[in-house]
Amino acid sequence: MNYTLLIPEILLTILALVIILFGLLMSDKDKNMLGYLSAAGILASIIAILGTSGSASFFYFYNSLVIDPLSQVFKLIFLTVSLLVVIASIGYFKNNPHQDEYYTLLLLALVGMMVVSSANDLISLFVGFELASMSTYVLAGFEKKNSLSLEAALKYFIIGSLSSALLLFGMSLVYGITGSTNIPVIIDYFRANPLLAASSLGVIGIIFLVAGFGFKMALVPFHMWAPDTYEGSPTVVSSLLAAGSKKMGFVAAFRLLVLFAVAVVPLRLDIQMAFGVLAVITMTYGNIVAISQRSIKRMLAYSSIAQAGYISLAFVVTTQMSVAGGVLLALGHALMKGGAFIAVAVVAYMVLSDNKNAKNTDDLENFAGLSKRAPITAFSLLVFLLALAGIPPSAGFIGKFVLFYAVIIEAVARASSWLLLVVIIAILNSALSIYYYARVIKYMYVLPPTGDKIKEPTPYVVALVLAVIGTIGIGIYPEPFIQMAMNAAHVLGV
Amino acid sequence: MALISLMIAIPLIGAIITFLTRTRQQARAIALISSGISLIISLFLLSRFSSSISAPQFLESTQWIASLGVNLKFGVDGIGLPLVLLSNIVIPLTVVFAWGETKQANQFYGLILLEQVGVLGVFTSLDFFVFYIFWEIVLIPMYFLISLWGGPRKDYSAIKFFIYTHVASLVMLLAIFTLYFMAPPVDPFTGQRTFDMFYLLNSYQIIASPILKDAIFLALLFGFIVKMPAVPFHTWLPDAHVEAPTAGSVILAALLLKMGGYGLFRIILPILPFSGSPGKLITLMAIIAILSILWGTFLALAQRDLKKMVAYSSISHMGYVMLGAAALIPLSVSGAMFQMFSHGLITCVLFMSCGVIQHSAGTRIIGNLGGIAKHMPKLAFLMMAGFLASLGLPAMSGFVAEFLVLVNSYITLPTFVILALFGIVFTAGYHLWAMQRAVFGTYNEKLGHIHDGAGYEIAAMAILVLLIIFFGLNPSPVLNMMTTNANQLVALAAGLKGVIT
Amino acid sequence: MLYYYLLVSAIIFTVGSYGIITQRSGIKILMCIELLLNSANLNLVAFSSYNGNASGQVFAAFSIAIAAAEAAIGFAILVALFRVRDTINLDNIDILRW
Amino acid sequence: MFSDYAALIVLLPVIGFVLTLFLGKKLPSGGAYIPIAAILGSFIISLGIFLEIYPDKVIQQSWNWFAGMNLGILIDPLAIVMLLMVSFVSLLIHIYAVGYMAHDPAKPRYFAETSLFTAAMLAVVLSDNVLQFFIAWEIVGLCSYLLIGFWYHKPAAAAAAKKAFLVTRVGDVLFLAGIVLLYVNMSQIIASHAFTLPQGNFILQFKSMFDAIPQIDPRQLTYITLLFFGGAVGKSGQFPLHGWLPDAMEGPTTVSALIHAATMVTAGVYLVARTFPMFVAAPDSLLVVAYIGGFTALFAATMGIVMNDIKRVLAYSTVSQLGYMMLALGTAGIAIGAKAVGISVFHLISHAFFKALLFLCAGSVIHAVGTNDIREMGGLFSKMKITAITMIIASLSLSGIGVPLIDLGIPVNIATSGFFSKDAIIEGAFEFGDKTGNFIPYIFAILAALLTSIYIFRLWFMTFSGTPRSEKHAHESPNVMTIPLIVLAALALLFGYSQTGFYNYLEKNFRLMNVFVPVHQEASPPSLIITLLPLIMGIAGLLISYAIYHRRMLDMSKLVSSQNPLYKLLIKRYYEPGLSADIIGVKITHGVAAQSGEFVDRKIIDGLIIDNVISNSLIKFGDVAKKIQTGVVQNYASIVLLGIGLLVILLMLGGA
Repeated sequence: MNYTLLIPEILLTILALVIILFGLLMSDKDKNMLGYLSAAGILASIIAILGTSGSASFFYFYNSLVIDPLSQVFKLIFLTVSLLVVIASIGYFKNNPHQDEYYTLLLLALVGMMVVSSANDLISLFVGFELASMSTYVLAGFEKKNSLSLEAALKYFIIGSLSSALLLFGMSLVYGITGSTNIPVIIDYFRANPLLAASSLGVIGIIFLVAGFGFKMALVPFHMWAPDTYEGSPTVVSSLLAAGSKKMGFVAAFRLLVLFAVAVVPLRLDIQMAFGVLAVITMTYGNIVAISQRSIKRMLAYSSIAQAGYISLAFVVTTQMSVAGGVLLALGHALMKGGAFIAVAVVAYMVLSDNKNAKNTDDLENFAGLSKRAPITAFSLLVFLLALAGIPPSAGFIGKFVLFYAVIIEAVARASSWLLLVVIIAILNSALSIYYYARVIKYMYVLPPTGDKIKEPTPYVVALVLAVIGTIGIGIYPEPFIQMAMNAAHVLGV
Repeated sequence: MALISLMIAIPLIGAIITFLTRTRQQARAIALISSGISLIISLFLLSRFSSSISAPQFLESTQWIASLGVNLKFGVDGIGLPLVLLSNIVIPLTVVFAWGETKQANQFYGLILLEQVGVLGVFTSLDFFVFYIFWEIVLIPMYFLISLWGGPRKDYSAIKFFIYTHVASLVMLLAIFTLYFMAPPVDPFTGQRTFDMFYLLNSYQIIASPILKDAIFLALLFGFIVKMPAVPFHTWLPDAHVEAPTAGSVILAALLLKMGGYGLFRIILPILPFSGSPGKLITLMAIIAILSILWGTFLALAQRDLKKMVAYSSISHMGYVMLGAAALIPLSVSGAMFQMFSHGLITCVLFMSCGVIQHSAGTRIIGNLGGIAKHMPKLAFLMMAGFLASLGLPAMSGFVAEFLVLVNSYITLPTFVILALFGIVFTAGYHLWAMQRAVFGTYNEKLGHIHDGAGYEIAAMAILVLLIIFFGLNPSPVLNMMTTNANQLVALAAGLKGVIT
Repeated sequence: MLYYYLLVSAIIFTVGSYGIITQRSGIKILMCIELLLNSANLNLVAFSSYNGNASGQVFAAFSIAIAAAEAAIGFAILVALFRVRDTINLDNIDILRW
Repeated sequence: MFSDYAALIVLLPVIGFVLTLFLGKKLPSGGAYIPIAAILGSFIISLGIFLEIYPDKVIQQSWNWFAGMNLGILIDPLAIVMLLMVSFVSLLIHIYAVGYMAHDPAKPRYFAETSLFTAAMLAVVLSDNVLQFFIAWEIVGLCSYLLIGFWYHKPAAAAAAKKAFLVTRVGDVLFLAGIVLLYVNMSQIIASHAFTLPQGNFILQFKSMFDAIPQIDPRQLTYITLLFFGGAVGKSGQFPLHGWLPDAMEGPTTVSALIHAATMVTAGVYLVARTFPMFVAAPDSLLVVAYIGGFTALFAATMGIVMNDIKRVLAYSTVSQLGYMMLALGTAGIAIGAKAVGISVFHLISHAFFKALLFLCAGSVIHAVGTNDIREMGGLFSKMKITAITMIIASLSLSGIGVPLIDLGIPVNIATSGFFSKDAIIEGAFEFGDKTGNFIPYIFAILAALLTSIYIFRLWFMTFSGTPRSEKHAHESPNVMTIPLIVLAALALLFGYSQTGFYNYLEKNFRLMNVFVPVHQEASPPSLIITLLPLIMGIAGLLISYAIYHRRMLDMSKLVSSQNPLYKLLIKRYYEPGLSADIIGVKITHGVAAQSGEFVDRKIIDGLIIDNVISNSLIKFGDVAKKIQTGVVQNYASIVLLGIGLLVILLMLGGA
């Protein structure tokens, strides 16, 4: 067997272990280099993955892992987000004595996500899921003296565990019906026995899977943890959660639910309809509640929920186009949202450097006159927010463009008025979201600054600039990314 | 030679450099130079343009997003070139007018240049995807111009402008999607589709379902009439204008509104004859047009803020564009196109006048002004010229346009033309009322000592007034460009005779 | 036979769910989550036996290990929280809301 | 050779306008000599052309303009007499203005604007197509607006300027509608090949219009002509759009003389005369013209009797005389055909001379005493002899007084030009009555003649006779002002003798363009009493005024009081200003229409729908919806489980 395709995972796992070992030996000050080490490892993995692009699928470990375009795209998303987060963390956790643990956990979470994106078996899926979840539980509560961070971690943990249990329960039912944990086998079985899939046991199994993935995706009503956790966690971790681990839910759902919807004809419409309802509620709820937020992190959390609603449109029509759109928007969202949280981290840094004991560092007021105080951050955040609102040319626009297109052509092709309704609601939502993004922009650019200009720390600037380049770059030259997303969607046979 | 992309790229580069400059002297110089180069290029295009060809000229096409069939395709024809010219005239003059801007000057001029990029892109792109992108890009600099340099209610107005027009563009996007999907693939073997504008517009005819056709039509129309804006989707405009800085208002009224009108000719009219129920749709357009004309007029009468009055007059004037388009007579269509060009010039003068008055007297409320001609004779003279042009005085460009629209639209839409004529008296009414109250009469001593507009302001306005008179006396150069395309649009609708009631 | 296993599993699941909704103590809620996980494990094992292959049991073994790790993390978070807030009554841990 | 330079007739004053506007400040007398020279040039060219084309040539020049429209020059007998009159009167008034405006600091603006006005008026006259006619017509209106509001710092002047523009605008819109209707009809008959436009001809040329008359539906023709007449009503201050003209007296007196007496206001009459073949083909319209004209003649004269402002009296007189010209076109057009144009235009020109003279005299008086109110004048005869004498000549001319020696068998009358021109009109009206049995227009005309004589001599006596009623030290005006007075007085006396030649020349007008306008045989000459009645009326008026205002034989104080409802009605000008400005302008348009629109926009579209229903409700909904997020983690779990329950219901029910 040729394991070269697994080099990124192996490399990162070893790196994680090496870092924790180094941490035992190093002085607190030397630990600052661990961030660079992690970044180097992630960069190497990105290069390794880019080097292996192709449309073939490779199976490993008794078909429990698969390397295919879908997995590679999502791995790229995870790696990119992690890279941004790690670079920002170099600044965020500078001189923190527990950096070794932080980077280890981060890398392990990354490996977990990558495993999920490659999972071809319920067991590997679950294990990857849990690896990522548990690492992030700890990361969310990483500031162990900070009660908000801990509260965030606790809520994340409880709802996360509940969802894991639901997921496991759902998996057990699926296994019970099909007698296998291997995803292709399961799908084939359902295709052959659609009535079994449509039995109440099968449906309940699916619903539990939806709930389990929905938790990660932060779909309403499984989203409840997300605002609290994003708000309370260390900002770089929020960035990882919102931009990275959320996509884990999507890749798993793509692998399992999209295939399921495609395979099981009698249930297809119901699943699509159910996701239609979820998507509409999610985006509307996310956008409307985001309007009344004063905390930017919380606002970004709700915006993240709304974006999840858009991405879920991929499940509403389950065509190649829609999945590709979902993948593209997931990619775009990773950059935009990751970047946005990092920008918030810069603001927190700025506020804390004004006043050590400042609370609510992400309050809207702190963004007043940001364009004067931290121009690069302000401009980056401007780009991210506009991209999130779907203004071209940006990754957010391309993703939404393909997604909305996928839905509208299905609506036209099927002459389906409810699909049309879904897409119109999505569009109105998209316009509505401008309202709260623009408010932040107003604070940054229109209102007078409340302090002096600061020197923006280099790691943050590097991370922000990378994210901006990515966000606009995808908007200006989307062709390879669309190809990638189309290939990824093609894997699902849609 | 990719002249058109060069024409769009130069202001973009200029904008980036402008953003990076440190002093306002550098910023405005670069802004003027780069917008001026763009103007020179468009004049060169004009000199090489053949007005007897209806197809786009100076075509250039570069593949952009192969998988979606998106090409960076640019070209100008008789619909686009006059507006390109207008944009390139208005933007440098706006820079000149705003020569004295001191507040964050580099950003100010940079945003103006970005507007130029956006509108030029809209008027030249022949690919729906690219068109849409430019269409959206225009919003952002305008949002900033309003919210950074705007008046007291700038937040409300800026966001209202942004969301309102964004919703409209998204609805338009839906229709573009549908067209894209319903058009047969350009390459039947690979299933490759294309966003090519003409290809998609031609494919509109082969859509089978009349309901779907009408739905596409209405969605596109909605996108454009919000931008124009037409009643009842117009309320964002007065708010935006009242709060926007003068340069913003000028660009908004002179160029952004024209995007909606441009859409009517570029997109709506070519598909109108093939829609499901063209007769009803034409009636609908005519009703919207006449509503806008009269509504704009009467609301302008009710305004006490000079700038708001001018904003409503824009609504009224853009109604003529719609009316001429809906009438589908060759000269009514060219008249409507000419109305866009002419209104672009006239409205600049009006908003610049408001700006100078606001700047000098500190208020734009008509009742608080009075007799300012005494201290601002140059402004009063140019403002008078602008107002007279706006109320349709012959020998000014507005008259030519409105005359062509009214005379020719009567052939197919007599009732609507009679109603429009009815509005003309009131149009004169509010213009003269405002002049009498604000500019003439006894000087209101409460205003204290006011001074005339600065030299650069007066110069910008004077150039515009000269252009207005020039095109009023000699409309042929611009009109001839439009005629070929107008004839072609009407020829498409030849089958509609008798459908129109 | 499978029916009874599933019934028991369903009961355990219901009890766990009910507990999560109603309990206030963090510890109890952790226990309820364990109940949920174990109801799923029971399912897996029962189905494994019913289907006549071992993957369900393997899965259950994995999940038991994971549950243990999860519990450890959960308790760790609760302990840390208790140090800062002096309570693990979840009703009082609601600073982050709205 | 002069005809090659026909375009210069218009262009010279335009150049004068530009030069004066920009250079006037630096030149002596505000640059007045530039327009004077320019207009002199126009006059000389016009004269040259007249000599060139008399008696039976027509000049036509035409250039393509845009969209099938053209710019062009048409100089036929009708146009050339107007050109001569306009350029000559304008020239005289410009010369007069050098003295009259000598102390005004804004002289350059004044001379620039009057120069532009002259250019536009000349352009109206020599237009060969109706579009150019309309454009020039509108610019004439613009200049009128600018010049009425010349002293813009006076609120009354600014308001009067606005009113003038708006009221004439109503007429202009009707005119424009007429053009629209005409254009549509023309293009339809061209499209249906019922009419072919010859090569080199354009759709809106007068020639094309006249040629197409037989093909146009008569009913449409009636509409078109009525709409054209609507334009004429506005411009010439005919009832019901007459209200602006008296108000327009807020402008400098020279402006009133030039624009609101001699030239611009006659443009309406000229329009009807210019398109006379169309009116003849639509006799219903001609009837309307006759009635409106006749009624206006009388109606305006009634107000003329009571006004105390010297210029207002003259303004109402102008309205009334314009009514006569319209009456002539209407009645004589029906009764005797093509000659009507001659009759009307002859009066137009003689009126131009004597009315300009009246205004200039009034200006001279105002210049001397510094007030407009005739109640504060009196006894000026001895101090201002030239003015007084020229004015009495003009008054005699206006009231049509002369010695009708022809009726006594002597070959030459000794009479003022007004005698000739007005007599012809009243005779035409009688002819009309004789032929149709409808004597109403005639009665209007004859009564108006009486009133005309009363008010003009009242004016003269109040001003020049008796004793001074104010302390003002008056003196005769300088030569630059009195010489134009003398020239005009000479014309007012002598122009009438050209009557026969004039009629013959103008009768050919349309024939020269190959347009047929029927010429009806005149009925047998009316009885002597009818012929002399206008003169009798004029003399009667003179005597009445002499009795009342010179000899003071009657005490007018009872009549002239606000207790007298008739007097009140007249002095309030039939309540027209209140009606047009307050009720139509302020109350209905601004108060009801505009405010209700504003209400809908602000309160309903914006306030109710956008702000409340959409914006506020979303924000409120967001505030409520976020409360779900209680912060208590058990609630979160409950909602997760609830969500699962909902999904089960959704899928199970849907799946079943």
